[in-house]
Amino acid sequence: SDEEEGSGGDSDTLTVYSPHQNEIINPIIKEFQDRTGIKVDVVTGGTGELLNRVTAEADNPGGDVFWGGGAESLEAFADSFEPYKTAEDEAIPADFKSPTNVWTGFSALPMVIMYNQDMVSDADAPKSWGDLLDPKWTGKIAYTDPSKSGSSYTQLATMLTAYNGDGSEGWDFVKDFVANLDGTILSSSSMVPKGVADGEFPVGLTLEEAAYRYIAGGAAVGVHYPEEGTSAVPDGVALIKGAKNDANAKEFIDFLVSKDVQEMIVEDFSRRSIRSDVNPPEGLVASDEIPLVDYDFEWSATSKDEIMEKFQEILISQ
Amino acid sequence: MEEHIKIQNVSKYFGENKAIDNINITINKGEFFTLLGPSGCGKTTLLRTLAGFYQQDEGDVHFGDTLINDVPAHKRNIGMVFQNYAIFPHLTVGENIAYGLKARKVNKEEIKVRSKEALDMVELTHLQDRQPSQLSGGQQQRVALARAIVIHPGLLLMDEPLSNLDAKLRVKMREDIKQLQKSLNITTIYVTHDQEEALAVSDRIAVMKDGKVQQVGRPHEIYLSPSNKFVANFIGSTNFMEGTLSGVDGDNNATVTVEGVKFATKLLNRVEGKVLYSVRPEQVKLKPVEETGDTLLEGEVVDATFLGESVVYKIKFHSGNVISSHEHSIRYNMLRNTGDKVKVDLNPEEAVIFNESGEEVLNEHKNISK
Amino acid sequence: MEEHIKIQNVSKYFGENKAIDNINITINKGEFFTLLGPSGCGKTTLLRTLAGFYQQDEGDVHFGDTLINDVPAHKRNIGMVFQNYAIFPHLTVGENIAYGLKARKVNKEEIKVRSKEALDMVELTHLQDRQPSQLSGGQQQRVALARAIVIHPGLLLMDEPLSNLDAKLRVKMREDIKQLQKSLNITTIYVTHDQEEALAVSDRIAVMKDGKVQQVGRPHEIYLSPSNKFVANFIGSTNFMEGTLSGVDGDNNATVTVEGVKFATKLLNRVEGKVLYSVRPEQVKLKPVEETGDTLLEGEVVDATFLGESVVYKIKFHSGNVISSHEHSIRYNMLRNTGDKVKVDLNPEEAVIFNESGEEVLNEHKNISK
Amino acid sequence: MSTRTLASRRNPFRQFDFWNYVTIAAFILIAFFLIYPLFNIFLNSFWQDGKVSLENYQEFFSYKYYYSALLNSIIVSTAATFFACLLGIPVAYVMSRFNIPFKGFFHILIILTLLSPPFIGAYSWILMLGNNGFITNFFRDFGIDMPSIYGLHGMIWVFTLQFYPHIYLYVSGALKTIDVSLEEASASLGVSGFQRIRKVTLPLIFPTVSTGALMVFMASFADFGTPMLIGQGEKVLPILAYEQFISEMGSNPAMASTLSMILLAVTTTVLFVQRYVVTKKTYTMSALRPPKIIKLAGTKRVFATLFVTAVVALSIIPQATVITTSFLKTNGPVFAGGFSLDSYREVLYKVPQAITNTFMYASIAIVIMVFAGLLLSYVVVRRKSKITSLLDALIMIPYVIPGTVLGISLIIAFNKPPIELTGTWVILVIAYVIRKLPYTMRSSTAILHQIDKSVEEASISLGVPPMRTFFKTTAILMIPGVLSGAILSWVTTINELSSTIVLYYGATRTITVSIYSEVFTSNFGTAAALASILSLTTIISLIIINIISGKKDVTI
Ligand SMILES: Nc1ncnc2c1ncn2[C@@H]1O[C@H](COP(=O)(O)OP(=O)(O)OP(=O)(O)O)[C@@H](O)[C@H]1O
Ligand SMILES: Nc1ncnc2c1ncn2[C@@H]1O[C@H](COP(=O)(O)OP(=O)(O)OP(=O)(O)O)[C@@H](O)[C@H]1O
Ligand SMILES: [Fe+3]
Ligand SMILES: [Mg+2]
Ligand SMILES: [Mg+2]
Repeated sequence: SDEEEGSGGDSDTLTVYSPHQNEIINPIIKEFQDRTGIKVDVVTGGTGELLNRVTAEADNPGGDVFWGGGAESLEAFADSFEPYKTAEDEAIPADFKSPTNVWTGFSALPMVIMYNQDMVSDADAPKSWGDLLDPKWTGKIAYTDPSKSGSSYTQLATMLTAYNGDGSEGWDFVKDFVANLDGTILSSSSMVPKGVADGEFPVGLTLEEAAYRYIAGGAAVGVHYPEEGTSAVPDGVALIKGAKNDANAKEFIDFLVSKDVQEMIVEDFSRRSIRSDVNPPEGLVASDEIPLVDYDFEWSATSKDEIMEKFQEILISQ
Repeated sequence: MEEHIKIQNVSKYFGENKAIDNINITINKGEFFTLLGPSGCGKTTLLRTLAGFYQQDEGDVHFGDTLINDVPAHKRNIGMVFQNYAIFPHLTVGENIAYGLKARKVNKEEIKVRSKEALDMVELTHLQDRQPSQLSGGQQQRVALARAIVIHPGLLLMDEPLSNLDAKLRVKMREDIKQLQKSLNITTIYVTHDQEEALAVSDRIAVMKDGKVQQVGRPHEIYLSPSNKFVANFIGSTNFMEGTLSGVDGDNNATVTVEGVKFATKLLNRVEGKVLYSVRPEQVKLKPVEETGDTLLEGEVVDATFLGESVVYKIKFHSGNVISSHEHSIRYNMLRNTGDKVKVDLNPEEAVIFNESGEEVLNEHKNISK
Repeated sequence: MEEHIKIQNVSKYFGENKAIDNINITINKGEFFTLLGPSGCGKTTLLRTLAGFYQQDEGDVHFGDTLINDVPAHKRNIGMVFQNYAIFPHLTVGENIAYGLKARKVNKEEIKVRSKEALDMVELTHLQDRQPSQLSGGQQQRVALARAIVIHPGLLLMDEPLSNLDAKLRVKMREDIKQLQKSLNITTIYVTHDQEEALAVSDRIAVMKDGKVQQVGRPHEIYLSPSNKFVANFIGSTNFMEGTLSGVDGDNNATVTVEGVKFATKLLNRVEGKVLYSVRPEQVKLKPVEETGDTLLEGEVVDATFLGESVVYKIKFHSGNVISSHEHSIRYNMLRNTGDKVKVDLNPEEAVIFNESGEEVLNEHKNISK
Repeated sequence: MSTRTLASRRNPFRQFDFWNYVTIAAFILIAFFLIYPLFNIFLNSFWQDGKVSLENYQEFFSYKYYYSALLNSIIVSTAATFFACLLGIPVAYVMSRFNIPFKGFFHILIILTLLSPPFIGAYSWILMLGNNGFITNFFRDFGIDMPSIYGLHGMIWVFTLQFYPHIYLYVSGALKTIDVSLEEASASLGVSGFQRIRKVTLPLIFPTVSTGALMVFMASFADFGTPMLIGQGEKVLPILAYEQFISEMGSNPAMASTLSMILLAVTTTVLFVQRYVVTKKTYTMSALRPPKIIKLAGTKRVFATLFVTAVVALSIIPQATVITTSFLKTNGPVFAGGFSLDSYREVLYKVPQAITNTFMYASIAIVIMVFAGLLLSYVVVRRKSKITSLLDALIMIPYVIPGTVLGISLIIAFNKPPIELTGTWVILVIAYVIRKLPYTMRSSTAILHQIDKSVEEASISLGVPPMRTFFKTTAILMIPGVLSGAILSWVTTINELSSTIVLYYGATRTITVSIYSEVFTSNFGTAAALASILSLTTIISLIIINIISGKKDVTI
C-alpha cells in the first residue's frame, strides 16, 4: 500500500478515535501493537464528540482511524472519511459495509427490546414493535432522540421499514409510538440499558450488545427481538480523511476485520461478527433466528433528513 | 440621686495587654459623664465593654439593678456613636437615621418627625437623600451622631463624636447634645480627647491613663484640684517647678520655696523636703518689670504664640528655668515681645503642691468649694 | 520668597455640586499653610486635587514652574495624611511607616534610623510590631502621620491629622510637625477644623466656605482683622451687635452707636447708616458694677461656663440683647455668678465694623500692624 | 463622573498608564483566543443557505419545542439560584461567624460537592430518588408516593445542591472583609440577630452574594449533564445547543449557533443587570476591624451545627455514592453485590500520568487565572468605563458556551499554521483559562468593590506608582476574596471535561477524560474509582494550598 501520504507522518504510530469501551479497546490494541510494532494512541470520547472533532480537525487531522459508532452515524459524517476497501472485503456481506466504502462494519448489532425482569415478566414484556403501543407502557419506554443517536435513528428506520406496508409508509405507527412515549425521550443512548437495568424504566429500545453486557454482568434484564423484524446495522470503522498515518490506519482496519480478530470479539466480548465465516457468540440467539426486516441502508442514509424532519414534526406537535 | 451604671472592678485584656484595668465607676441617671485620657488609654475599650461589644475579663457591670454582663448588645437599649462613624454605607443619610426607629417599630409619622428633628440638629436636613459616600468626614460624623440620638436611648455612648467638626459647629453640637440629653434625661457617657469640651459639657469627668482611672470629679474639681501630677498636666497645661517645704508648724502651716522665693502655705499633713509646685499658666500673672514685691520674680519673655483669644508666653527665670503664662490677647499691638523683661507673680494661692513623685497632693486649697 | 504651589482658578464639581469654586492660592516654599473652614466646605477636595487623586474640572496647579495638572499622583513627591487614616491593614505599624522609604529604595540602615525617628516622634515605638487592627483610633492616626512624614516629601498634605488625639498630644505633635517641617523646609498644607491649632502652627491660613476662599492671611490678620462677618464668626467667637453710623466728617471720623452708647471711630470710606459692630468676647471687659464711665454699659450675668483656663459669661443688656465675654479663670471662687450685675466695656478700639450684610469692613483698625 | 469626562477632555493621555496596557493586552488576548475561535459560531447563526438571514431566530421563536426550552432554562436557573442562595448564605454565615466544630472538615466537604464528576452526580440522585430509587422505594414501602426526580424540579434540586458552594465560597470571602463596626452599630440601635443580617450584613455583601448568584445562574443555565440525565422530556437550552453541535447524526451548525447566541444573549443580559445593580449597591469598607468568631453556647451551637451538617450531608450524597460505588464489586456495567478493590485495580495503570497531567495543567492555568483575575478585575472595577464593561462581559462568554463547542472552535482556529496548537497541552491550558477565569474574575471584582480606595491612594502618595501600589496593597488585600473564586476555578479546572474531551490526545489525557470514557460505556465502578481518586487528590491539593497560603487567613 502507498506510504506516507500525509505530511510529517511517522510510520510507526497510529492515532485511533474510538467511542468503544476500554474492555474492547485495550486487548485489541495490545494485540495490534504486538503484531505490528506500531505504537497506537487512543483518544476516547462520545461518538458525537469524536465525530465532530474529526470534522473540526479536517485541516490538520489528529486522528487516523475512527473505530466505533453506528454505521448510520459514520454515514452521516461521510465527508470526513476516506473510502477504503479492506483486504477482507469478500468475507464481509454487503449489509455490513458501506456501499461507498466510507466505513466497514466491525460487529453486527441487532436492535432489541430490553426489559427489566423485576418489573415485568418475560411473558408480559413487549415482544413486538406493536406491543410498545400498549397503554401500560405509556411514558415508560426508554427511547433516545433519533436526531442525537445513530442507534436510535436505526431503530426508527427499522420501525418504519417494519410497518412500511400500512399505507402511510410506517408513519402512522411511529405517530402512535411517539404518542405512547408521552414526552419521555432520552438524550443519550447509553441511558437506555442503564435505565432499564436500574429499574428506572421497565422497557427500552437498545442494541443487543448493550443489553447483553448487562445480562452478562448478572442484571435481571431480558431481551426480545421484535417479531415484525429488526435490523442488524453494524458499528463500523473508517479511515479519517487526510490521515497522517494512512498506511498504518489501513493496516489497522484490515486487522479489525481479519478473521482472528473477529473470532476474538465473538469469544471474548460476545459480539456478533460481521464476517459470514464467523459464528455468533455462544449463548446468543443464532443470527438466522433473529427476525429481520429488509433494512435498506441506502434508503435510510439518503432519506435521513426527510425522516428526521417528519419525526421532529410528530414530536413537536405532541 | 438614682444610680444608673455601676462598673465594678472591670478589666479587659488584649492578650498580655491590659487595655482597661480594674475600673470602678458609678454613673447616675441622667448624668453627662465624660471619659478623658490620652490616646490608647482604654476609653474606647471601656465604652465598647459597656455597649456589649467586648466582654470584660473581670468585674461586673450593672444597669440599674440588672447585672448586664451577659445581656447582648442589642438588648441594652443604648445609642452609640462610633469613633470611626460606622455609617451604613448602603443607606442614605435619612435611612441611616431612621434605622433604629424602624427597628423599634415607631410609627411612620413619628419616624418622620423625629428624623427631621435629628437632622435639623446636626444641620444635615438638606443632605437627607445623599449616600454616605458623598459626604465629607464631618458630615458623616454628624450622621452617626443623629442616628444614635434619635432613638432616645436609655444610655448614650459617644466615642469622640465631634472630632471631625470645626470649632464653631462643635460648640453648637455639644450644646445641642447637652440640651437634648438633659431634656430627655439620658444618661450619657462621652469620650473625648478635647479637654475643653469635657470641661464644658460634663457633669463629671473620669480621667484615665494606661487603663486606670486617675480621678473622677466635677470639671472644676479636676481642673483646679487635680489629684496627681498626671491629671494636672493632662487637663489644661501646668507649670511644674521644683520646690522645698520647710518650717511646718503644729497647724500644718509651712513655707514653700520656689525659684528662691518663699510663699506661705497650709499643708494637709506634716511633711517637709522636696516637692513639686504646680501653677497653671493662666494663673501666672505677668506684671510690668517696674513693679516690686516680695513674691515677684524677674523673668524674660523667650517666646510668644498668638492663639487668637489668648497669647502664650514662655518666661525664662534667672535660674534658666522656663514657665508658661497665658494672657488674654486684648490688643495685638500690646503683645509683649521676645526679650521683654517682666515681673512674674506665681500666685501661690492657686498653686497645687505635690510630693516629689507627683502622686500625692500636699497642700490645702479650698478655692474649689464655691 | 520662592513660590512653590500655585493654584489658579481651580474648580471641582461633584455632579451639579461645586465642591471647590475658583480657588486661587499661592503658597511659598517651606510655608506652613492651613485650610480652615466648616465641615463640607471643600478642604478635603482641594487637598485631594493637589495630591492628584481628583482631577480639577477647571484651572491649573503649578508646583514651582511645572504645570502638574497631568502629573500622576505618585510622581508629585507628596506626603499625605488621610482624614480616614488609610493605614495598610495588612502591614504592621513598622512596615506601614517604612513603606514609602522602601519604595524610594532608601538603604536598610537608613530606613531603620528614619522609621525609628518617626515612631519616636508619634510615640509609637513600643507598638512597632502591632497590626493596625489592634490599635486605638488615635494610634492609627499617628501611624498615618508618621508614614507621611518619614519620607520627607517636597509637599506635605495633612487632612485633619490630629483630630483623634488628646489636647496634650496634639500640642506636642503639632509642635513636632512644625519643627520638622521647618528644619526640612517642607512646604505643608494642613487641614484642620481646630482654629486654635490653625492659629498656633500656621504661617498663613486660608479660610474657606462653600468651596470658596474667604480670606487668606497670617493668623493674627485673620483673627484680628477678618475680612467679613463669616470669617470673624468662624475663627474664634464674636459678638455681633447692631449699630448705627452717623456724623461722618471729611477725615472719615464718625460716631457709631451701639446699645445706646456712642463711640468714636475712623472709617475707610464715607458711609452712614446701619452697621454690624463686632467685638470678640475676650475683648469685652467686665468691670465692677460700681464703676462709671460714658462708654460703659450695665448688664447682668445670665450664664457662666467654666472652661478650665477661662470662663465664658453671657451678659444680658437692658435691651434684652446678650453678648459673651471671656475672662481668664484666675480663681474659681472669684467667678461671677448668674444674676450678678456688671459693667461692660465694649472696647471700640478692637471692634470691627461691618456693613449691614457683613460682607465689607468699614472701619480702620491698625492694631494688627505690630 | 464629571471627573472622567472633563479630565479626558483636558488630556486624553493623562490616564494612559499601566492599566491601559492591561486593558489593551486583555482585549488582544480575548480577541485572539475567544472572539476569533467563536467567530464562526456567531456568523453561522445569521447564515442560512449561503445568505444572511434571521430565519433561524424566527424558527426558534415560532416552535414551542425551542422556546419552551428557553423558558425551562430560565425557570430552572432562577429557581436553582434562589434555593442555592437560601442554602449557601446561611451556611456561609454560620460557618464564618460561629464556633462550629469540624469546620475545616465541613469546608472541604462543601468544596468537594463541586467536584461532581460528569453525570455521576445526577446519576446518584437517580439512584436515590429515581423511579426505582433507594429513597423512593423506602417511602413507597410506607405507601407514600414520592414525586419522581425527573423533570424541572429534579434539575432544580440537583443544581441547588451542586451549586450552592458557589454562594457559600463567595459569601464566606465577603464576610471576612466586612467592617464589624457596622454590625455593632446596628446592634447598638437595637437590631440584632436575623434582622441585622437582613438589614445590614446582607446589603453590605450584596455585590458578592449577587456575584455568587450570577455564577449559580450561569452554571445551571449552561449545564447539560444533569438535564440530560433527569430532564427526560423537559428540554433546556444547553441540551438543545449541545445536541445540535455534538449530534452523532451530523449537526445543524446554523441552528446550533442560533441556540448559542440566544444562550449568550440571556446570560449577557443577566450579567449586565447584575453589574448594573451591583454598581449601585457597592460600598467600600475599611477592614480595620474584621469580624471575630462568636462563641455560641449550648443548644444554639448544637442547632447551628446540625443545620450545617444537614446541608453538607445532603449535598455530599453524590460524592458518597461515588466513593461507595468505587468499592462495589462490578461486572461490566452491573453491580454484582459485595465489595472489592477491583475497580481500583483496573484503573490504576492509567492513573499516574492522568493525575500528573491534571494537576500540571490546572496549576499552570490557575496561576494565569489568579494573575489575570487580579489585573482584570482592577481594570473593570476601578477604571470603570464602557470599554471595561465590555471586557467584563466578554470574559463571561466562555462560561455559557458549552465547553465542547468552545473546544471545537479552538481546534478549528488553531489547527493550522501559523498557530498549530492542537494536540499540545497548551491548548488545554488555554481552554481552561478561558473557561474558568470567570470564577476568579467574579470573586476578584466582588472583593475589590469592598476595598477602600484610599489605601491605594496612600501608597501612591508615598511615591509608589499605580502598578506597584496595586501589587503591594490592593492585591494583597484582595487575596482572601480572590482565593474563594480561585478555589472554584481550581476545583472546576481539575474537574473540567467538556472541552478536554475534544482537545486532549493520548499523552495529555486527564482524569476526567478517563472518567468520562468509563461513564459513557457504563462502567460505573471504574468511573467511580477514578472519581474517588480525583476527589482524594483534590482534597490533598486543597490542603496543600491551605498550608502554603498559611497565615494569610485562608481556610481552604
Ligand atoms: N464623592 C462625592 N460625591 C458627591 N459629593 C461629594 C463627594 N465628596 C464630597 N462631596 C461633597 O463636597 C463637599 C466638600 O467635601 P469635602 O470632603 O471636601 O469637605 P471638607 O471640607 O473636607 O469637610 P470635613 O471637614 O467635614 O471633612 C461636601 O458638601 C460633600 O458633601
Ligand atoms: N483589638 C485589639 N487588640 C490588641 N490591642 C488592642 C485592641 N484594641 C485596642 N488595643 C489596645 O488597647 C489599648 C486601649 O485602646 P482603646 O481603643 O480603648 O484606646 P482609646 O483610649 O480609645 O484611644 P484613642 O483616643 O486613641 O481612640 C491601646 O493600647 C490599644 O493599642
Ligand atoms: Fe448511540
Ligand atoms: Mg478610641
Ligand atoms: Mg474632609
